[in-house]
Amino acid sequence: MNFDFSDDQKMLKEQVRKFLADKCPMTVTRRVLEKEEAYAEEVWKGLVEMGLTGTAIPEEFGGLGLGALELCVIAEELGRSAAPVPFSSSIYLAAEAIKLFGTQKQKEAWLPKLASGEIVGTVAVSEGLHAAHPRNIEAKFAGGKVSGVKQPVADGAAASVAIVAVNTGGSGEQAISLAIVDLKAGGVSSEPVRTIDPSRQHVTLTLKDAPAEILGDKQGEGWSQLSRIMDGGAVLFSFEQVGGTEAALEMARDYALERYAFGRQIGSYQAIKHKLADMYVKKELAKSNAYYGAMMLNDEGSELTEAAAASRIAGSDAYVFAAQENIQTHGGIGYTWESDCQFHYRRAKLLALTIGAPIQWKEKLVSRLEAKNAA
Amino acid sequence: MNFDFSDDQKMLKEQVRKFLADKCPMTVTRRVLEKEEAYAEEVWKGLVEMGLTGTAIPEEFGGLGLGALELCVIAEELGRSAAPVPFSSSIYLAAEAIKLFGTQKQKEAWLPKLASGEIVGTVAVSEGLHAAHPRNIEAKFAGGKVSGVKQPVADGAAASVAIVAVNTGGSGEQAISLAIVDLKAGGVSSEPVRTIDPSRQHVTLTLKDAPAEILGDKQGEGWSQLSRIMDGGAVLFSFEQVGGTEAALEMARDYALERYAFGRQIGSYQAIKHKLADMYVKKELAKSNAYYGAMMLNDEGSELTEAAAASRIAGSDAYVFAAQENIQTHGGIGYTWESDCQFHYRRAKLLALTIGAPIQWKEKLVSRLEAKNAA
Amino acid sequence: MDFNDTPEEAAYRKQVREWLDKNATRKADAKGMELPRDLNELIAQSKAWQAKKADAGYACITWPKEWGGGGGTTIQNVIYGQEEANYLVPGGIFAIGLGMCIPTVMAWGSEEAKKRFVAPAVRGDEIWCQLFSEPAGGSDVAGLRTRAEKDGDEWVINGQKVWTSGAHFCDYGILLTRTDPNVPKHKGLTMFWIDMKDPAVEVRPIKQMSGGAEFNEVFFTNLRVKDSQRLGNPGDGWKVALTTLMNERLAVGGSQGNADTDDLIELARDVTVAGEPAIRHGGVRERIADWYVQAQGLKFTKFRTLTALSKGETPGPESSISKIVAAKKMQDLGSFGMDLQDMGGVIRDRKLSPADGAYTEQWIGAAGYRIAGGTDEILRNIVAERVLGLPGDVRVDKDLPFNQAPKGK
Amino acid sequence: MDFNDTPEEAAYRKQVREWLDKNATRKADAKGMELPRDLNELIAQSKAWQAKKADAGYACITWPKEWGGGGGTTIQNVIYGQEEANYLVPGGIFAIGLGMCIPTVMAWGSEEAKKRFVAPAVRGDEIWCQLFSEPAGGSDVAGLRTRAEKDGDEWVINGQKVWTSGAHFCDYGILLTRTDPNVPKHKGLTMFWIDMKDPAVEVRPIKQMSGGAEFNEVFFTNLRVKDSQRLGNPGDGWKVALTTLMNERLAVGGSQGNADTDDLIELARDVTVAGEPAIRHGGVRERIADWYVQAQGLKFTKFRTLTALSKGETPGPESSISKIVAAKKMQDLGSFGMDLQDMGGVIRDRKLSPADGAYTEQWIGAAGYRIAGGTDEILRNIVAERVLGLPGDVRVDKDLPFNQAPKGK
Repeated sequence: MNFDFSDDQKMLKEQVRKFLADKCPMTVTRRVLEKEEAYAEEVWKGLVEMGLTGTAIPEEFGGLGLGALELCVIAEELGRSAAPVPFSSSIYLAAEAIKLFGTQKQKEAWLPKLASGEIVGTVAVSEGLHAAHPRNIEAKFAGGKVSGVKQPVADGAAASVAIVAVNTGGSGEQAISLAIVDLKAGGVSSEPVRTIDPSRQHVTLTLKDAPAEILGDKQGEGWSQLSRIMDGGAVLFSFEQVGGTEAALEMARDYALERYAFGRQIGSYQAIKHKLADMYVKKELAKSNAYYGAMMLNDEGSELTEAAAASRIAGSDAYVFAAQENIQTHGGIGYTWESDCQFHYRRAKLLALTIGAPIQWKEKLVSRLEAKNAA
Repeated sequence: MNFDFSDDQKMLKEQVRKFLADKCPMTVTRRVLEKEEAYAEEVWKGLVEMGLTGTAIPEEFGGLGLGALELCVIAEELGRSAAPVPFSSSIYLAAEAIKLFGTQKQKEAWLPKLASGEIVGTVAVSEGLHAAHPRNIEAKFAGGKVSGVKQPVADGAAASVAIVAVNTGGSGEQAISLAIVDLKAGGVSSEPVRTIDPSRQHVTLTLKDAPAEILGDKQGEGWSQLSRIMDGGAVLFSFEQVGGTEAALEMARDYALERYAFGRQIGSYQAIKHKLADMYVKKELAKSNAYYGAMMLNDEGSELTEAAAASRIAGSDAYVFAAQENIQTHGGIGYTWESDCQFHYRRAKLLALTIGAPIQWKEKLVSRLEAKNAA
Repeated sequence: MDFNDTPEEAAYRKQVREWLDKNATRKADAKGMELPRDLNELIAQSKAWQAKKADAGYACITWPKEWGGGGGTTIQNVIYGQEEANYLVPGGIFAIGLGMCIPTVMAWGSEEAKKRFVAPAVRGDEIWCQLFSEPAGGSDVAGLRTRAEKDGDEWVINGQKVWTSGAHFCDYGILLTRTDPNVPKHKGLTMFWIDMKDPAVEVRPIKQMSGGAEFNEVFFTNLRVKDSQRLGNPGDGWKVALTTLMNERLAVGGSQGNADTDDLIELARDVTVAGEPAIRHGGVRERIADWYVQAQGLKFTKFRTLTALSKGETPGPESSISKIVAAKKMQDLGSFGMDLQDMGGVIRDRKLSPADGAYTEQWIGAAGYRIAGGTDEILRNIVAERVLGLPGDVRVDKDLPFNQAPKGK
Repeated sequence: MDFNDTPEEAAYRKQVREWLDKNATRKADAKGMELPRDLNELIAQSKAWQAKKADAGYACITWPKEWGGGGGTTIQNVIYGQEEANYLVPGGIFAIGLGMCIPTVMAWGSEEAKKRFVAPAVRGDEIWCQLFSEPAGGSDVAGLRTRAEKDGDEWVINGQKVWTSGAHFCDYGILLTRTDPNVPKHKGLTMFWIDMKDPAVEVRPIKQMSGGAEFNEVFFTNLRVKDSQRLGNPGDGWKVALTTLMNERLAVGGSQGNADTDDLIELARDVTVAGEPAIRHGGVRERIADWYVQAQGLKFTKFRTLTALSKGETPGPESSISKIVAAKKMQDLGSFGMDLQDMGGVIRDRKLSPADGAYTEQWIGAAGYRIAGGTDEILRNIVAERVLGLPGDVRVDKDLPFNQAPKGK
């Protein structure tokens, strides 16, 4: 039994943690949010200099050739500091998509630049308020060009390349393909869209005959590709959620120890104690599920989809709850603009929605469980 | 605004309460449960002598000709004492069914005997573990005879007459009719079935060519009749649930005041205080919904179905929660056979299931809300 | 059981409705009209409307006529409120003054003070705020630290209040101070009325997480008040404050956010779960049912309270449950409405989001609503103690002098 | 990351499996076989099996060989447990004795006592029970009232214990008593070992709500024990008891009831909601997902603990969450399984109900499981205090002599 990260992975985690504690305190998140910056450039640069963007990209494409486990420990720390950087869009999603499904030529074209942090990538699926589903994707690809409107797209303004879900004709899942769109090549306009968490910039991406090519060789495989990309994303985001949960729980605990009411620490009241115990319980369940997700992702295991869904469900539940009850623990002060509580409240909900809401993932999970149960 | 019971109704409630406090303490419920009596005969006799069985039955059929509101206040008190009597089967369901849908002749035949308490009636719908639905009713009626197995049937051994849901051919809801079966007329056998609450006897009713007639004039109306009967039942049972919730909450509160741990009353710990506050909140929501249900039932109002469903959902939630957390408040002693906590735990779940589980009623409610919303 | 008025109530309602029809515009007929967004304009309109109400006997309906009130009953007050809610009229800025401050002045002020302040407040000429909460206080209101020190016939006040609603436009306020730190905390407090326009009073708005700023911090730097501005005896401030807090109207708890189950049904028809209409998803339907049942429960609990009022009875403690249920429902329903929009749920833009952005706004707002005017936890304590008779929390500071009680930072 | 054994672990597992194959029947091959229902037969079988294990070094694997143990590691103990779970063997009746009582004797008993008791207990020749809980105690174990009074070289014991598991078949027990009521409660306790067959000890079974009776009340009427039966000094009983309680193995929390999400999927395929297969109902599916995620979370939390053990580390406090989650899940899942059967859900008959009646039984059993060995509330306190470092509850009885502390009836 070795259900833990290796010493090397833990050391990497510690490095990232130190860097972020130093360079990315909540004042940075606040600055990005208040000034509506695209992202914290100096933090991004630091992460790039540490080589983190290349972590899981093969050496032949300029990366470090490490695996998913290394990405997981980085994700946990990015989550802990609610870092305002395009790491998830560019690395968990875009780079992974090209690595998994791109042709050799596509990999050569994009992975080195993503690995080096020279450019940022993203994935564009959603078209408004309808959940991702073959039926809900109207962006069209034909004759090497994409037209359609994607909204919201995380880091869409910063990105130079996007993996875009498109309809290439046909029925059901077979209608969907993924296209690589060079966002600097014309036919692309982007307009910022206001979200609940302005520390992570989102845009509406309008594509009008934007030059594009299909990811990989064949059309019609986009839906299953997307599903696999999202499974990986779910695991990685769940580590961000675990990190965020820990940070919110720590804030709540520190405040509960320091704040007095009626002559004693508010942390001595059972209403607060049990609230924080519940946060802890949810956090541990999320962490354990995330670990299994990490193992399945790293091994490309047969239970990846179930493990990813479980990670996402538990992670979303833990972080949303912890962020919410952290404000409640703080009382009035926690609801002010001055308080850092808001950053977790915003980020927790953003993470819970950004690659699909838990209710959708529960459907995905139970469909798998049904199939196994029938077998 | 007069959203309350009248003084007369409150006086009736007080009388019933006094009688039950005196004649039907928990020792009686315990006796019936432990000795597996069909019901507490002396309590039933007392209720009959007070004329309560005839409350809502018209005077021309030997009743008092009062309305649903009077039944509601009686129900609340029966619920408070977890009374082991067949009142609900006989009066809320069987008598109401005949009163609402029976022919003049059927009313004359059965209502006076039900009003006088000379006989007990019941309703038999369920056929095992499948929820009531036209598709799930296989008992057949043809040529004046019914065959089929109904399970579980509350008070089936004590009853002399049953309203039985049967299939009379045709499709969908039109296939269902309600039959009046004289349980003493042959073709009927009943075998006790063990339930979670042996203080309310249930049986498996096996009908083999049992003589029967259709309730009312016409076949094929059973499903809508049953729906109306269950709406009324839902409101009346919700008053039992409110009464039961109050009793469980009182037990928990008394114990929390009397029991000490670590030198102080356990009721001074927030974990207990907030638990009891939650019981109270659920109880008040249930009570307010039940009041509206009572008004709609009494006035045969256009929102009866919504109000009945809301009463049932809130009542089930309140009583199941209060009964469960009453045990938790008592700790180990609450889980012993000697403790009276068990009677509420059993009864709460029984009431929540007996005319259909909340999940089914939520479907009924939302279907109505959808229709209104579309209108 | 019915929802009908008694004949007297019906007559009063008719009279109210006629007066309102003459003097205001029904919301149903007010298409496109709205109340001014500019604060000064809003205050001006509010004052004009309040004066009109006072002239007609509809301001402070339950107060005696000699104080400028309507000399009416509680149920008449409720009826007026129900009817007025159908009209586009400004309201709210006088609620704290007339609901809490002036009753305190009436109970504890000198005759001069009453004569000076009550009538102008009823007419809306002067607006009042309540200055109790402090940064260190929170749920523990009596733990306040703002000092008032006697200096001849005056008191010198230094300290800070927080969460003062409307402080930036109020004329007067009632201020709770600590005048003796050497006795247990509830015993060393004294109440004053103060002039909010005094230069020694500085008001700074508090920006909330939502972006709004309805509340303020208020700083006192050597504010001098006369001893005649005292309300009640020195050291009796907590007793005086209880008068104020008792008058804190049960009205709170109304807000359940803007989106409710009807909106949710509409949204669920439009969006999908696993590719199928969300309205067909059993989990969505269960939530709609549960929240509908909660909303109905709150509505009919209010009707039970109104019935008691209508009969001249004092309502029971039922209404204390309202905010416990409503605030959490507001947060959860908002959050779930966002979930149904999936990735699109992160958008915060009234023009792009369903129900005019209501889900998102109430998800954000509820995080504050669950705290304001009594946290979920304090309200449960209140239900447990006042309704169920359970013991209070252990109070370690009960008998300690205030300056020796543990306070943290 | 992997679930594989280290080479050493794999070798040990192989050896264990071979031994078990030789000496017991795999559950998979045990169709129709079951353990005896008769208590005496079960005890006889249990003793025989325990002796066999002891001979092979598989009883008390982590204890030194000189005490009859296996001289092995914690992870070997875990591996043995994992493997044994696949075989139809009796277990459980020695758990409290070997898990809690004998470790206490080993830590605090005299050399004679250790020599006399440890080896026979390891071999299963003698069975032990733990006598701490009292009717007045509950979560407040140290609030016990059973008195022991010194009389020459003996102590005379009077009082009552409750919830004593296995008292009706045990040979010996460790008994916590109050020897000084004039000092604060934790300071006046003393521990003894006692002979359960003494006529001054009366055992009465407690019938539970479920109908079962695994626990007992135990009454002491002038039970005389020698001073040499004392474990630890007079007044040190609480310190001694902590040794026992620390040994209360994290093993608890395993039971989540018999029915789990796989059963629920099967049931949901069979029954209907609103006439459609329940498995198509989104709310049913969400519950399946949530409970699956909880079960996985608990399983992998255990794996994290095992990994720490495997590396020779002391596991962190993760495992404390197990029972908090498992007990409530057991109750809710049971209850919901009953709901899915609709009216038929009231039936309590293994022959008629799905999953062999498991939903109903676990709904009933969980009401006790949420209390036994630490209520939900106490466990949350433990997490808050020991894991998160929050302050303990205010202890009003901390410094009071026991006989002056408030106790109620």
